[in-house]
Amino acid sequence: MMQMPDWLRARRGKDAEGRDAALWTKCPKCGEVLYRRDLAANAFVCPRCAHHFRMSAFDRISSIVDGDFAEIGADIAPGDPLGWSDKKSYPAKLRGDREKSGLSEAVVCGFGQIGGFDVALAVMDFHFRGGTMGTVVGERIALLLEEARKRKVPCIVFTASGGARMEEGMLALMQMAKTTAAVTRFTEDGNFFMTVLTDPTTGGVSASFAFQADVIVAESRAMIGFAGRRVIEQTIRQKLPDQFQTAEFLLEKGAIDMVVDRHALKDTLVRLLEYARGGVLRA
Amino acid sequence: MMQMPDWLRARRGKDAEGRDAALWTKCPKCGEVLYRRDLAANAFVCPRCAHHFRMSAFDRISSIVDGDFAEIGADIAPGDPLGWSDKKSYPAKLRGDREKSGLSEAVVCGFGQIGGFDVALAVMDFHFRGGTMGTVVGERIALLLEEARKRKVPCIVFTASGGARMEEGMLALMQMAKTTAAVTRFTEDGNFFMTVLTDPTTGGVSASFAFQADVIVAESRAMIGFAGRRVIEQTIRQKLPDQFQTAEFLLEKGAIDMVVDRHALKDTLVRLLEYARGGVLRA
Amino acid sequence: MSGNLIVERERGLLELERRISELRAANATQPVDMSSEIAALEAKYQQILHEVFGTLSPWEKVHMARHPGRPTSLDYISALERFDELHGDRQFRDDPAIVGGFALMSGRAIVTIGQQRGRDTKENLRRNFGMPAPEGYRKVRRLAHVASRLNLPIVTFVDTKGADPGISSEEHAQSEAIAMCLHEFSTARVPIVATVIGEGGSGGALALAIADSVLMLEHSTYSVASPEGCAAILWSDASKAEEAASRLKLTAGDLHDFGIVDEIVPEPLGGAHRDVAAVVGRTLSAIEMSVTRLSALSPEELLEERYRKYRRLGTWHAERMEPIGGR
Amino acid sequence: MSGNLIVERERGLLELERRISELRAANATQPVDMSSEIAALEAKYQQILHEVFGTLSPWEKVHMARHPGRPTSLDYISALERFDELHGDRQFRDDPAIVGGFALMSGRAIVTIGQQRGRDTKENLRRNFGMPAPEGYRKVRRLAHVASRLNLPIVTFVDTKGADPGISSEEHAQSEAIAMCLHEFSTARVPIVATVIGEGGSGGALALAIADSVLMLEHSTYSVASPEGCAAILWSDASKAEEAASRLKLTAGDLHDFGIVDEIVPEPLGGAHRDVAAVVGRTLSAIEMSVTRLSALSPEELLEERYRKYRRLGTWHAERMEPIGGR
Ligand SMILES: [Zn+2]
Ligand SMILES: [Zn+2]
Repeated sequence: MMQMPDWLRARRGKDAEGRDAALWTKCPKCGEVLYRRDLAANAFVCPRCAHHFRMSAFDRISSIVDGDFAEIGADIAPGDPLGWSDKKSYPAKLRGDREKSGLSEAVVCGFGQIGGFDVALAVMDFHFRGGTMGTVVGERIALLLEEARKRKVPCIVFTASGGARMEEGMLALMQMAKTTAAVTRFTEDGNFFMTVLTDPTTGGVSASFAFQADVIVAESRAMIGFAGRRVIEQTIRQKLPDQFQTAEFLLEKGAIDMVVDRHALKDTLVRLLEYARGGVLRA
Repeated sequence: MMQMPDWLRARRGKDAEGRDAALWTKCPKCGEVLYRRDLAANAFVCPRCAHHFRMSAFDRISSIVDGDFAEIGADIAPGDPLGWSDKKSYPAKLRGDREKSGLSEAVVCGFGQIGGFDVALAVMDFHFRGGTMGTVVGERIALLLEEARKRKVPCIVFTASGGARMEEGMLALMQMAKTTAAVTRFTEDGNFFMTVLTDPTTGGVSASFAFQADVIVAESRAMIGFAGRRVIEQTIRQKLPDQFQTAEFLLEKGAIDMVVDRHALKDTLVRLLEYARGGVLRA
Repeated sequence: MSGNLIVERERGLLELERRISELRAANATQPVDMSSEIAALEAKYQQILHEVFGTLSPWEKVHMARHPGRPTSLDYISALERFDELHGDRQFRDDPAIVGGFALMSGRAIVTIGQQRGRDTKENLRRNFGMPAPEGYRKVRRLAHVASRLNLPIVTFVDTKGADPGISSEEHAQSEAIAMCLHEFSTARVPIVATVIGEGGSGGALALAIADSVLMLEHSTYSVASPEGCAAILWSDASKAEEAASRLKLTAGDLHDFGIVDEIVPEPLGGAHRDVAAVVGRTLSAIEMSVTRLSALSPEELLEERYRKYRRLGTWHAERMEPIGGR
Repeated sequence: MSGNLIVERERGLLELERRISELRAANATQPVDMSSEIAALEAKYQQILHEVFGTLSPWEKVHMARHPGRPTSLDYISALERFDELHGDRQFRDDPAIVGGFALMSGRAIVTIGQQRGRDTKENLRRNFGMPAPEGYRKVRRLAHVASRLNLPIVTFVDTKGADPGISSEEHAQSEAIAMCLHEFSTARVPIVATVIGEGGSGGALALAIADSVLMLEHSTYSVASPEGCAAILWSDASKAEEAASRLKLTAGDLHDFGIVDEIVPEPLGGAHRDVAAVVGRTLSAIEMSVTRLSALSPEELLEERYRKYRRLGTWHAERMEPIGGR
């Protein structure tokens, strides 16, 4: 187990510097130009319009986990089962994303504490191949659930995904089966499973573990759905309303338990973990 | 166990003669005047428009059961917990219905064979207090399910009910809880539970055991719903379409497994029992 | 809500209340001492209160149970130590006529679920007057299932005229939705405490009330059908609702006698809305005692006792069937 | 369905077929013997058939899998010894894009479920081109659950472009519906045999295909996304579908190599629709052999093997992460 700052420094490597170079960011929703350090200090929420920027797995983990974080599955690295190549080869794409994001794959898994509760945590990151699920994502999440099952600790998965990863073909689709089976074993033993759906959560990830949780939390304004917006618009040949597939829309449609503003997220998770434990243990 | 003809003669008593006195019946749907014996020979289905007349429990049992039928719970007789009286006292109403229908209560329960399969069978009869569920209906059905659970035989319930019986107040409503609990124990042991919804099935019966079955069959054109047609029309202040709450409507709405014409009913039940047993046992 | 008997009677008392408080205000600023007049008026007020509310007929209780100011599920739930609402049936819609979620009760985690009517017209429209649709009952079932999975007690609040009787509710299989609630509560391996806080109408109320311990507020009602519905069904005349109310045995006392209700929570003279905080506190204490007692039982004991309790309910006698003896 | 490559190629052959049968008819009634001409034409026909259909590219297989005459789920199901259809999700709607129910297979009771596309335009509209809505997947889950309860093997037929991507499907939680199918098939304590008979598209296909034994017809396809969808996602250009098809490894042979498909059912030259009875018979025999073999296993063995099978799938390697060594 490493201390969070060490762990972060170690895993991010040179990327952290690279990204900090971009000092200013424009809010895609309200257009406000934001100083990146201010944005980070505000949990990547636009101070003007409350737009929730997509967070990196590292930022997410350090914003949620109390202190230490013990990563598992970091050594599971992607293969190239289809020998895929289009403009670039699949391995080249992976290398590129790795350099850009500082991530080894689209999910970071491990154990830590949240508000004093031991948890198994998986955090997907949209900055790596659009958070798509290939073998490594499935493998790491299955491994995490198996280990959490042994340790009998609750598991929380933060989703952010464009769906299954095309470049791994059917082996990517099979990760839906793999993760589902692992969730099933985990929950059938009486363990608590929670997902936090962040922007965006679609396709193979939404149609597997994302919607199998005891409690499904979504971040404000996150886009969540099975089919992508473009696909639906092409099918029905008309524009969809803005709020379609937002977290708030899904709440009204009964698909999720709650929509939470990012600033309130950690407290909410702690309360939910407290309930799942049976309440507040008092002296 | 009595032979069916003996059993029928014994239980129907003098009523059978009384009812046979009405030689002619007019079809409420197409207006055709039908000779009662012809109607009975056609399973109480109008030969002209296929309207399914409501069947008595006796006629139903003799049309479905192979030969013998061993009634249980016949000695469970209604009390008058509320000391109810309006135009007539509740006991007087019960006596009246008993004489008119030849039934001791709104359900007949027992064991017999259908196509060679041992089954527990409950048949509700709309001619006794509109098939309403009071203590005796709940008690007999619970008893049947408990006994079927011991014997590990499938159970089929034919429903026909206007709902809970007002004259027994909350004790009638509690029969929903009683029958539900009995169904639950029966099915959790891995036994097969099937309901046949006949005209009409509403209220407390539809909202308890009727919709808890592994397979739900409905007779053609039977009216099935939670709220009565009149209540809904008063609520929405407009007339409902004719097909609303029919078996066919429910099939389209996904609420039931199949709609069966009465002539095909016994064969269908035998096939379903065969599946539940695991198939056709061959030499 | 006009036409509520209790609200109408309260109008007379309101006039008296107004006069008393005017006198009090005057007494505080004016030199003339009117204490004795005030005391006399207060005595009169109490006398009238007793006359008007001392004994309530079943029909009066029906109106009391429907009083617009009567505390609703959320009044109880928001008085808990903490509440986090969970939404939706995961399939179709979040039904605002049902509220539910995790809560803490003196440090103990529970799952609480209630029917929620509106506290004004706008909210009533949004919450469909507390009449749940199938989606609402499917939310109930889901939350009860979560409670079962996490081994948390279930605390329900019953307050509904009945399940929604509309077209889309029939189209979405209201019967199935309620039946599956009954199924879930019959099989939940955790303590269940249900409290009838207002009107408990028919199967739509029972869907939240199969419980190890059933509490009922003194002036609440719980009946097989609404008095209006009963009168319409039996006599095709909804105006005979008062007669139906008196016949149906729908008061807490009646239901306690039948063994359907385990405990009656007393209300202040004039009804729960006259001292919401006290009633809510008393009710939550009674619920907590039940939860604590039931939590000592194993899941097997809970299920067995729950089964026996409902198995027993009803009145019948053994009778030899005459015709069958003929053989 | 115009624009189907296979249908277009068959046009040329149809002309030849017509000429052969005309000659045959003439030969039967006329004194001149044309047997040798007929034989020559038939040889030519076979030769063209081999040239045209002898080896199919992935893209050609995509079109073969979508051939309007290709046998659908109901062609297989209705060839079973007996079938009784069960309907509905018990909640909202009976989705015609899913057919399912009890059936007998050589005397053994099974539950069979399949995606059903239409065999003509009218039926296609009714069945939404075989793209199930959430209600359809909820029917699947319900039927799988019934099979589990009654200890009956589950036999599925996969034939869908994918789950319906419409507005109401999103509103009714398509994701949840599919996820719960995956859950049900992961936990079903009975043998499951899935057969990809046409197009197996994405999660909407997988929802019926978590199985102990996965069969696939020789010219069927099964892919993470439709080639058009994949091209649109990766290159924003659906016209590159052919390229996507060749990259995606969506043929039965590819998937057998990956360990995703256990058995390939051969098709006649030119595709399954050229001899439906033979293909259906062969497929059902293969399914039955799988069911028989799996029925010898205990539920625990089935679940364990099923878990391991999916747990294994994928390609990865162990790699020391560089930065983490820095400490
Ligand atoms: Zn902004
Ligand atoms: Zn007729």
